[in-house]
Amino acid sequence: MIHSIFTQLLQTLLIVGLAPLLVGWVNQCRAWLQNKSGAGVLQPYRVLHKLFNKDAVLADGASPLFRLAPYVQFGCMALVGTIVPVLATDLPFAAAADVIALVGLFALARLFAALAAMDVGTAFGSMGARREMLVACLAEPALLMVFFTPSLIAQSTSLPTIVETLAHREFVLYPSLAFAAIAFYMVSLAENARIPVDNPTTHLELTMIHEAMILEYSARHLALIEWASAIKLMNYSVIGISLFLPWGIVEAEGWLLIPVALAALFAKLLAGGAALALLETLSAKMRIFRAPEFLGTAFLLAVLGMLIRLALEK
Amino acid sequence: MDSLSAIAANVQPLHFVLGVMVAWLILGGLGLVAQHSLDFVGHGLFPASAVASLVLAGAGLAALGAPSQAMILALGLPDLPFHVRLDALSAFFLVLLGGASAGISIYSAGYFRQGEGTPPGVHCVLYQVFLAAMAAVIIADDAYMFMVAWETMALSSYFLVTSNHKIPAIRSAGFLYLLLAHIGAIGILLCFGIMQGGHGDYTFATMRAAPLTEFWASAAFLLALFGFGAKAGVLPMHAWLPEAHPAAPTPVSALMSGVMLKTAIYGLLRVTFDLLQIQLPWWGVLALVLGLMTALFGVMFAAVQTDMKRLLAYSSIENIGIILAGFGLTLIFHTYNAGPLAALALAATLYHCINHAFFKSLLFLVTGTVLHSTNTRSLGKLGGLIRHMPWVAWLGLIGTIAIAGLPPLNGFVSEWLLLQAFLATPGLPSSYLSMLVPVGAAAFVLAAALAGYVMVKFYGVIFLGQPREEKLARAHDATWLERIGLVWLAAGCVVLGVVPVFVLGQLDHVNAMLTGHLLGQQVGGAGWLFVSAMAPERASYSPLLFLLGVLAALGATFALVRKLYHGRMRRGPAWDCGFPLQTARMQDTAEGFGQPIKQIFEPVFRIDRHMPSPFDELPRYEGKAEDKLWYALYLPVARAVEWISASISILQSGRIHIYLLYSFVTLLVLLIFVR
Amino acid sequence: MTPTFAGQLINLLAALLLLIAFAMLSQRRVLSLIYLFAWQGFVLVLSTTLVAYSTGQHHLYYSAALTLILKVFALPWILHRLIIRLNIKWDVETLINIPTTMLLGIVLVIFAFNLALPISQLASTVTKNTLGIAMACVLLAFLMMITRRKAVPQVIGFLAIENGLFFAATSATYGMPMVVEFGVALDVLVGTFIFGIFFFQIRETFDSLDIHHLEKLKED
Amino acid sequence: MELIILLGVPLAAGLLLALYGHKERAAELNAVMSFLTFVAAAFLTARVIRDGPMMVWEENFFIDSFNVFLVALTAFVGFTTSLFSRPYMRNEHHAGKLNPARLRLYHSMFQLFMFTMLLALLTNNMGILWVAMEAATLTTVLLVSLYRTPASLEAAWKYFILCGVGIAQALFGTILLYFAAERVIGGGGTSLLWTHLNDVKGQLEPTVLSLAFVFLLVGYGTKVGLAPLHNWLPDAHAEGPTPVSAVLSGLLLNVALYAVVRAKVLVDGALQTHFAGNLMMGFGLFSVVVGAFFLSRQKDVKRLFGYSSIEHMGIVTFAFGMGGPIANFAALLHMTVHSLTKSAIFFTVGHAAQKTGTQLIANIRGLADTNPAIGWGLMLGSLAILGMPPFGVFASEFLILTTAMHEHPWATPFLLVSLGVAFAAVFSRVQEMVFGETTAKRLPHSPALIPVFIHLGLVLMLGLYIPPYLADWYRQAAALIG
Repeated sequence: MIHSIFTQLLQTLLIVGLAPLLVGWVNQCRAWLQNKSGAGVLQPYRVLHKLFNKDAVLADGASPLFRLAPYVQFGCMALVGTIVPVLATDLPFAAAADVIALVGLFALARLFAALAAMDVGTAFGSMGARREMLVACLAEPALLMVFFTPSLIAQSTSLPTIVETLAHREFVLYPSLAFAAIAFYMVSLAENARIPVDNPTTHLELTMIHEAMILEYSARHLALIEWASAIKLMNYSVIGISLFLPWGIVEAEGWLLIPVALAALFAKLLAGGAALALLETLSAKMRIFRAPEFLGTAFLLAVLGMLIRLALEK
Repeated sequence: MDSLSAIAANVQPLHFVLGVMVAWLILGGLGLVAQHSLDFVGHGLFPASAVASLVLAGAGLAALGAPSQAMILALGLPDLPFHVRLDALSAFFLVLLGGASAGISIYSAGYFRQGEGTPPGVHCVLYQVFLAAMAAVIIADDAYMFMVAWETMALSSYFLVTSNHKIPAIRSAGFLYLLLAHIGAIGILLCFGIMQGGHGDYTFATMRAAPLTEFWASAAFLLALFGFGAKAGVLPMHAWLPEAHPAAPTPVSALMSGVMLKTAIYGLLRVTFDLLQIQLPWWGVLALVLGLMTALFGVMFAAVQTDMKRLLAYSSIENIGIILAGFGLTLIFHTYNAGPLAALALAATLYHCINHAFFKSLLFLVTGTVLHSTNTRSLGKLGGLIRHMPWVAWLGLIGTIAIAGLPPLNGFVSEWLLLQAFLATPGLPSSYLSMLVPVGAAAFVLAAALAGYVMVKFYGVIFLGQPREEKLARAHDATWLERIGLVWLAAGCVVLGVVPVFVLGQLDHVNAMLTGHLLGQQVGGAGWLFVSAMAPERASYSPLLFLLGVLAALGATFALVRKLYHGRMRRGPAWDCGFPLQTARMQDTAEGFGQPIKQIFEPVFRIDRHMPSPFDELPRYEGKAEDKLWYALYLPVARAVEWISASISILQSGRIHIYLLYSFVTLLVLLIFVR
Repeated sequence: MTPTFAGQLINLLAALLLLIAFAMLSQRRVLSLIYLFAWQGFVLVLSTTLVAYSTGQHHLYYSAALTLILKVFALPWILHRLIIRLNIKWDVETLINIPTTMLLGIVLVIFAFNLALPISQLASTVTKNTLGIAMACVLLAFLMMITRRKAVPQVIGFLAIENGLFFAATSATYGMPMVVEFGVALDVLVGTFIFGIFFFQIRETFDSLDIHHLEKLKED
Repeated sequence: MELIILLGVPLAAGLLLALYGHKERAAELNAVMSFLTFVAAAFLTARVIRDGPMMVWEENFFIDSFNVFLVALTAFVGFTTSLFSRPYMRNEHHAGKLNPARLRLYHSMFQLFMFTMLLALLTNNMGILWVAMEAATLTTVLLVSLYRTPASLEAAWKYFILCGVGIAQALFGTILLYFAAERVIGGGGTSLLWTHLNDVKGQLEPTVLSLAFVFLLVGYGTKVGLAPLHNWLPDAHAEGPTPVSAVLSGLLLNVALYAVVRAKVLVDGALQTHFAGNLMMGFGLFSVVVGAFFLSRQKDVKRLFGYSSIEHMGIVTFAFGMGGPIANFAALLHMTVHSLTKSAIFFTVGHAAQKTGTQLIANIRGLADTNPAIGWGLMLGSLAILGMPPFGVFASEFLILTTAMHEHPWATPFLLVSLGVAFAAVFSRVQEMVFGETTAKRLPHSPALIPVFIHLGLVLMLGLYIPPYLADWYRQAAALIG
């Protein structure tokens, strides 16, 4: 019991706390790959600190919803962080939501983001909101289909069970999971506003998706949003890890194994971040109306994975 | 409500139900007496009717657990008096009716204004008859009473829809509505004709007993699907729905969309699971496919609408599609003897019924208030209302989150359960189904995700941003009676969303009755806090914890930010990347929101574009998305009828010799026939 | 068994009746049409009295008398007066040319005979074979109504049908009950009067008795 | 006793009004006489309910549960129609469409028509039945041509010729019937009495009877308005005065069908097959389809409802054709509610036409605004006739459709399509006439709409509750028809 509560707290803090670090690491890697020196892995923390200290400037028309939204986003992302098994699978809070609920949680955060973006009533804000929702409503089905494949394997949609099945039953190779993994990778690129769907570092409003939504935000609100998106990236990474390379996650009472799990986690995150940076360096952002095709492909792959699961791995 | 149910438990709930129906009719009569006194009708009759609705809901709750009760009324055909029966299924739908109509009635108390179409008293009588007729449909226990109640329901709602009959568009909408309703009713009638014993006994009891061959059972099912589908707005009998809902006064649209559509689902369940002795798998597949198609169709068209009530109407089509899909899934599981799964799917279906009743009514009423304070239904003329009508806006937000199927509100629970049911299909013996149904799940998820898109458009364009017209600044908030109604429905959304285990516990009575299986431990296994599908370790979800978690995280963040840093804040003009002159017209419009959907799902629509030429004085682009089915199905049928009647009119050529010739030839033919 | 002499006579008259029916079908002039109609009535009277005499059905004498008054004198006289009053000079125009009409008529006769055959086997009366002829007369008159374009010939056709029916009644069944006979006679009489009224009205409204004026009411 | 009044009053009234029909109070006299007739009919009905079928005047008149309810119905509708026609005809007179002579003709012919109807219903003699039907034709021909407009003349002429010829065929059928009967019963007056025929129907010669039935069906069927013998019906309904259209639809068609059914009983008894039934089902179904599709082309409101009568007579004939207790019950019920509803509709339509000065649907608009009574009467009546509950028409159509679905499923697609088409056709027009902006004007004599709402009230009652004695009555009749 204590163990589970401890792990719960530990991993929550870990995810919330280390999220900016992951972003920093990715940016740093990208800088290196582009032969730049880079601002260092801690840069995101500095940015957040600076933003928190600033005075908030609110657009005249902004309604309370506008101020509420950042907290909701942050809260949702933090909540996700408490559900995904990162170090150990016996999380007391994990029972509160399964993968479907996770998707719902992401959607909730997104809904508030989009509404807030429309709240001030600027051209770019509403445009960004629309694009975000468009991408999302195509990514969401793909994401759920991705989740279905392991769920079918584990006969369950709750992450701990899935992890236990994949990591601690006898080892089996699941070709279906390969499809699911690729699809998941594409979806998470789209969901986290990364290249090739969106460019987090762009300054051209007309090409923005996520950035366009938060143009009106400043100071602590902006900080919360940035942090929330960082946690989102973190969350997606750990979800991917727990679904597709769950080895190292502790099953039950095992104080000693926690450090091992930690080490494994760090290793995986470093690798994943580097891979992400590499991909972002190699590929270019695509036009907005190519995004549906991109996500359609992801959807197709996910469904294929599921069918393979149903047809071959009976 | 509990105290009410406690009282109702002592006496027979059925008596309460009949009493409520009578009360409604009396209230209607009073309305007819004092036709034009808005005050009496508004502040006297409608609240009373709302109270009656509460009593009805209480009686329904009480009857859910109780054994079924039957009565025979002194009305009807000589050999066929009206039979009424109150079992778990009817009780559930009575709760739905009572719960939703309570909010709508109290809202209507503040809604109806002088000088809008027919006088308030007439509104009142039609409204109350409409309510009573729906209740009668639900408790009817013989085909005759069912049909009478069914058509009375259609008729009263038709008159409500056309209450502002000076406008031709409204007249044609009402006509289309009543026509499809009537044709559907004939289909239902024929379905009963198949199931009746053949010796003038139309009670449901004998129909349950009557054994049918597979062929006739299928015929009956198809007729029922056709008839009830026409009422529910299932493809391709949906055409009336997006016309009639916007035409009607808002509380009526809410009642029609929230409750009346469900009576069709009730009928479908009643006929398929209760009256028919055998069910076949392919029925389920048919219903599933139809449902998913309807859902996708509805949501895609909702995405391209620019009239807020039309948008909601199409979204109703989508939700009906989801419900129908759940029904089909239930049927599939049931026919493959996967009892528990059938129970799960059925619970999801019913759950979505009641959820839709609440959030769709809520949203329709919200549009009603907006309509009253702005006099426009077009999304292109709204915006920024959250500042002038905060009550409506914030309550509307609840409805938006609920209908978008997001946790922790009620929309998510039913969709979650349905997805769980979808995930269980690989267990089916038929390999085809076990592979195809999960793909159906994909379609379902796509529909749900698009619903989120639609609702962001709906809420954002109406309530957020800058007002697109000057007059919007004068928009006033809901009156206190309207607020009560809105709050009631919103509260319903929250409660249904947060304590699913209790709701499912109640639904179990219906499961037991229709599928013969209880969910019981499957959903309640992990304690009252967690709802779980099949087994806790399989999947579990706790909306309450969820809600608390979000709130806690939210509160903690807020507190921490305030504690560690500061709360300083000042206002300034919107930045918008320093873009100098920005007007409200630069915001994204409803059309703008529809455009990408049009582009991605082009084949679904029939789009006629009007492109500006380079030499236009006032260049304007216009792209109207229309219903392909209207052109592919309805117009051809109309033309066919036209053609036949044109060609048949040769019979009446006006020449007496020809007439005599008919008579002569008829005679000769018959004489030959006799030989 | 061979029919009695009276029976043979009646059969002869029946044949005569059929002949007159054909004559009417082929007749072009309206006046002679009326005369033919009167003759038909007269033959009817003869046959009726014959039947009455040979079978001793006394009430048939009444109906014979009735027929004599009504169909031999009254109706032709009325029609004749009408023709004079409306000074109709024209000949009868037919829709189908006469020979074709005759051919159709012959086909009808054959059909009627075949139809009546099984029935006349059952008949116990001396005049059993006449039923077919009666039916033939009815059908021929019907055909005449269809093929004639003017109002008056149509009415005459109508009355000829009545004659055929009457013949059927007397010959095949020795006459209907008296009360019915009277009723029928009354109706025919009134009917003819009304026809007369109509002729005048149609005449004064369309100043012609051509029926193609009466083809306005139709579905278009 | 009642019988004497029942038949005597209309006859006397007919003769009386032939002399004084143009006087100021003639309309009232007309109404009073009709009322007396109705009272007599009511007493007769009560008596028959009390002590069963009865024979009067050496069996020349026979009243059983089948015809007595039609007698009551006829007398009742006749009475209400006379009430309606009082202001209606005054308005016509006021509008200069009628001179006193015509008014006289109208009143006397109306009463004589009632007389012939009642005679046809009450008589036990198939021959007298024929005579009465023919007489009914003659009287109504004069009524239809009352306005002496070219159109009304044409309508009356067609009506006269077609029904005359049809009726003649019915006479041939009657002769054949007699021919068959006298071989069993022997000649003389009694062998055309329906009761006697009914007693010996088992022994009647099948071939002759089947021939006879063909002639009777074609003959009386012409007056019922069965397609393709229906052509006179829409013209006569459209061109005659509205009260006449009301009684034509409400009464004449019923009585003609009554004759057919009487004949069917005998034929069924003789043939022991479903021959007659099949014929009637065929004609009925064809009439339903034809009527329904004609409906969707109408521009004239009275024509419209004329065709609707064809459709409904088709339904009733179909039901009688199916036979069996339920179908017959439903058919009788449908006869009742149809004549009540249709006459009510014609009342409203008549006043609407007077108010707007036209029968063209396109020019009648917004009745609900200026005259709510007329507008809503028309709306409710049309909904009732279209088979919308809780009106009685729905009750009968419910029974007919379900029975058809159970016994002759092949017929139901036609019924489904026809009812749908009919609904679309009629309701789209009625809606436009009742709703929308108005075109009506004031009238010198205020319309009498009590009859409308009495009728609709009765129809509504029959939809929700059929009094037990009425039900027994229908049941006996249904059993009698077999």
